[in-house]
Amino acid sequence: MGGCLFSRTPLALVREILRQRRRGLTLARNLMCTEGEFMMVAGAAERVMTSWMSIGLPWGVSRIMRDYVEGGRVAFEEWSHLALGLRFRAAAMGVPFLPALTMLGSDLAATTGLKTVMDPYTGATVAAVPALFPDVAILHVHRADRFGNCQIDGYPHMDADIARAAATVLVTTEEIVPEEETRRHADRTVIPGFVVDALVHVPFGSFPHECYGLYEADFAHFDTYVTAIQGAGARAVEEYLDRYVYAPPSFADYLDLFGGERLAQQRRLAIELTQ
Amino acid sequence: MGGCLFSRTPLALVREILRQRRRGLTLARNLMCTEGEFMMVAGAAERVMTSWMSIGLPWGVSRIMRDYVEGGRVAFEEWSHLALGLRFRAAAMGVPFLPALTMLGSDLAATTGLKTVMDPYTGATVAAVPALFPDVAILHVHRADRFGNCQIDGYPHMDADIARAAATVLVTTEEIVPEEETRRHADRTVIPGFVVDALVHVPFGSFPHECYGLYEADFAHFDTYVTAIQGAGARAVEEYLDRYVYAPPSFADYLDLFGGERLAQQRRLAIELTQ
Amino acid sequence: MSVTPAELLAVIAARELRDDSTVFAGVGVPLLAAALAQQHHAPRLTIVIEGGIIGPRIKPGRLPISTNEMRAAHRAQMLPTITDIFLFAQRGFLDVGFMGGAQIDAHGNVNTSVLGEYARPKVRLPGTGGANDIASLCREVVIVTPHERRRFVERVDFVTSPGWLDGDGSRPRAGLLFGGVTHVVTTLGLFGFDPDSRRMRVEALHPGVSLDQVRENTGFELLTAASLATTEPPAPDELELLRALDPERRFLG
Amino acid sequence: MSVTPAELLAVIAARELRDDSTVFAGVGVPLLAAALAQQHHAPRLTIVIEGGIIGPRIKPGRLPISTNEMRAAHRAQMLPTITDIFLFAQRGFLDVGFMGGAQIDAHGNVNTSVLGEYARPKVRLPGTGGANDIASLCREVVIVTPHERRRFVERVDFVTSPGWLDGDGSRPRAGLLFGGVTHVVTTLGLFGFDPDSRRMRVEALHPGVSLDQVRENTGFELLTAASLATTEPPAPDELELLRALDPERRFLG
Repeated sequence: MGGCLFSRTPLALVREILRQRRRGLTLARNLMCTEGEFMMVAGAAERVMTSWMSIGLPWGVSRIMRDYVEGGRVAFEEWSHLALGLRFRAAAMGVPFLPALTMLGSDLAATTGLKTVMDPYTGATVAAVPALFPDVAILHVHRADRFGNCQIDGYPHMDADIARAAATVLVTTEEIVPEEETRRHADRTVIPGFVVDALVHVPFGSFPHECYGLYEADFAHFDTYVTAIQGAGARAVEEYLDRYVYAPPSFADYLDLFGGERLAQQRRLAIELTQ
Repeated sequence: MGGCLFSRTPLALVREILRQRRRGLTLARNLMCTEGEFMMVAGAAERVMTSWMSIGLPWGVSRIMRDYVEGGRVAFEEWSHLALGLRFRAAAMGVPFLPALTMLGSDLAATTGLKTVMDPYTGATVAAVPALFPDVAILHVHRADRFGNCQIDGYPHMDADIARAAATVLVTTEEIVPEEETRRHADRTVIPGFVVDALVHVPFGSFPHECYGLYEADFAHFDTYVTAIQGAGARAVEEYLDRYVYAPPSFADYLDLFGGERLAQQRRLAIELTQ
Repeated sequence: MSVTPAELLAVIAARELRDDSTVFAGVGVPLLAAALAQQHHAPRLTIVIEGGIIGPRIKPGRLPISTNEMRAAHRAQMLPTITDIFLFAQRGFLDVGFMGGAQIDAHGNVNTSVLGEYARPKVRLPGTGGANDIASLCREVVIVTPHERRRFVERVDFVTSPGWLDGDGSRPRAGLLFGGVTHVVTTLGLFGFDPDSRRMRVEALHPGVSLDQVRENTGFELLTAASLATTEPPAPDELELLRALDPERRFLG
Repeated sequence: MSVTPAELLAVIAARELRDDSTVFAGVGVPLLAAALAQQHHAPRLTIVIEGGIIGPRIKPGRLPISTNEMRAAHRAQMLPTITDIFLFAQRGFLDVGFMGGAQIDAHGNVNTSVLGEYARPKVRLPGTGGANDIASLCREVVIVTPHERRRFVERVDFVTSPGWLDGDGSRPRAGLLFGGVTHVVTTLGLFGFDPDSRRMRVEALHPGVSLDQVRENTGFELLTAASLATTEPPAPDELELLRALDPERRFLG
């Protein structure tokens, strides 16, 4: 899954995965938050592969994550942030592993079954981070053309590596631009069309998470969400899913629950911070 | 050395290296052309590490390269284009080698002493491309700020990896921009200031080679240069160096030898091709 | 207004940073410390943030709550991929890394993964994020944390981020060729590590703090430096600059 | 106007390319062949060029003479680093790779490095460039070359780019998990390789070319396909489109 934490999370695609009542998925994402909680409570995810999961400093440790992992209902496979990034990059490069100097000596090396390899030139021992080839990648980008050439503004996170690593690549985009637009700024393209399997035009496709330069994350929405969980735990998430995922027939209906006023405000905040 | 063939070659820096009469250098560049011939004839380079050297299709095989390599005066260490790129990337990543599936089975594997390594997870054998940490990197970029943050337009070649790989990094730039300009387009920065040791403002710093979007390579100049070599061999290059490298006291004087008319024309051609 | 614990941590941590250097800083007090150092004595300090952000200028009153959001990237100089951010550290470009942690032990190892058994944890914590990488790859690591007995344990339940491991050269032996924890900045004082045993030792106490007080709040045997110093209290200009960064006092308490 | 050897090579090579596929093409005849295929029967063919160029639209009359210049990048869709261009191939995204070569042998190995000994070469050639990588990493390689006896040798002096190596599974045994040379397009005909021995065999002759003529111009024992076909001569529309790409006839002769 592309993006990072509550930045450029492909929430429109997550919503559809939940609506299709998928089961038994392994979720690989470098930093996880609400989308991971949705997947856990909906029973879609049986395993998460990540370096960190909660929402953010102000909201403390995720109670949902704790309940499901401590209760043994979801497996939590922890890799260091770089190691997970290198797992995607190794796959993106088409090699079975990448050498690294991280995770050595820590208990994470044991729990992940990390192996080492000897540099055949110097004899030095380095970590060998195994490639991760996801079955499906879901990504949200700023703009793409009809050939699937994708461009991202601001921090690129790990999306380009994830797209190359995965067998099937599904992308939602804030904007579909004419082919000529891509060609005018070819040095802004980070994912080539021949890597992409499906492309859908979904403005605000990661809301209430953020999209660099276009809308800031809706922190007030997170407050309400977390407060409800502090009261009712997983029940609160189930109610949230009923309201935001299962009830609205279309993504437009989903956005209506936030209201145009809120969307416009988050856009103003993003412009303020990036211009 | 940054750039590729006759694109973004740091010729102002090459010129200065020659003027300082440096000796015994090993030149590592993915594709080499006139700058390599200069270094050979001037006696600056005793070894080239590259995947290809000549000038281009219309000018055939480099007679200078043939004379110096066949005569045993310069060693030609040949790596595949990807392998040389991975040598820089391994160093840029801070690892002693990178696994790859290239160069296997070819005679290049033997002549470079390429070793293989076993993937500790699958047992598969892959090539282990050794990291290359240059003592000095010389690069030419489109724009940089006073902190050394560099931005490149068009094809980035291998410059970003070379900058991270080298111990000392020298950069010339077409334009020095205010810090605010970098910050306004931070997602265009490819080399961070903390990697750069020295920065010099040199417009047309890779002329008569090209700089994407700013000026096309001066092919007519190459014609004259190669024709002279077909007649007089290395002597022709010595005369060229006297005229273009040793005689002009400043780089401005060097550019005057081409004339403002020619520079303006090459700029028009570049704009035609990129806008 | 009296100095809050968070303010004390931020000011003392900021003093660890030199000009013309790079610091890997997480959000909250570490980022405030880095931003303070930039404004106070290190104008050319480059702040690097995990989310893929190099050289941002934090907007006062718009402090980020995560390492990958527009507030963290405000006026940044470069925005590489997250993987590349850590590779800059692996290549040796990151001078100092700031870290916190739920548990810290006598050898500076940090736990942010689990309390109890990893397989069936009593408490599943959020996880390493980039902490393991920062601890493994920065040239120097400084831990910044409140000083509480439950936090300072003889041995962490789980080594998420390697400090000196078991001391006595076990860190380099594990393949970690450089780096290590140099200082621990707490609400009670400044701590370092014995060069041989690599066990934590008291190097300086904050004004008004006693050695006994520190021992009472530490769950393991602390060594003491030959000469025990007292830290300079936060100066008015340091506090003024710091408080201007967080007027809403979201992190300064 | 009669068909030149270069035009024949470009047209026959273009027919090797399917729509909705990707081709790794060097400058000169290979790039002309790819551009022709795009305009003739493969509008969604993505051309990939070594210099870090994906999906360019070559400007007629402004043909590039190198793989890394603005003429090659004209109206490209993406401009990644050169290393990443080859990594797309290593990941399996490149369907066809076009190649030439100074020497080609019975197993489709190509030499562009040296004639004579590598250490003290009789002739030092420019080198592999990306040829070794294309031959190692593309899903399928097509060699496009004039047919001359001095070029077609039993064994190349130096294996710059691996074809089938020594045949009989020696390519996969060397660690090259996929790919290999499928066709050799020459000025005399179309050649393939025996599925077992992986030795070159004649599969089709150009109109008016005899098998003896091919044998005279080949320095090794050629196998012959069960049914020997004759290639379709370049059609008027193919020639028209091709000639429009190189009005100055810099590469079409």
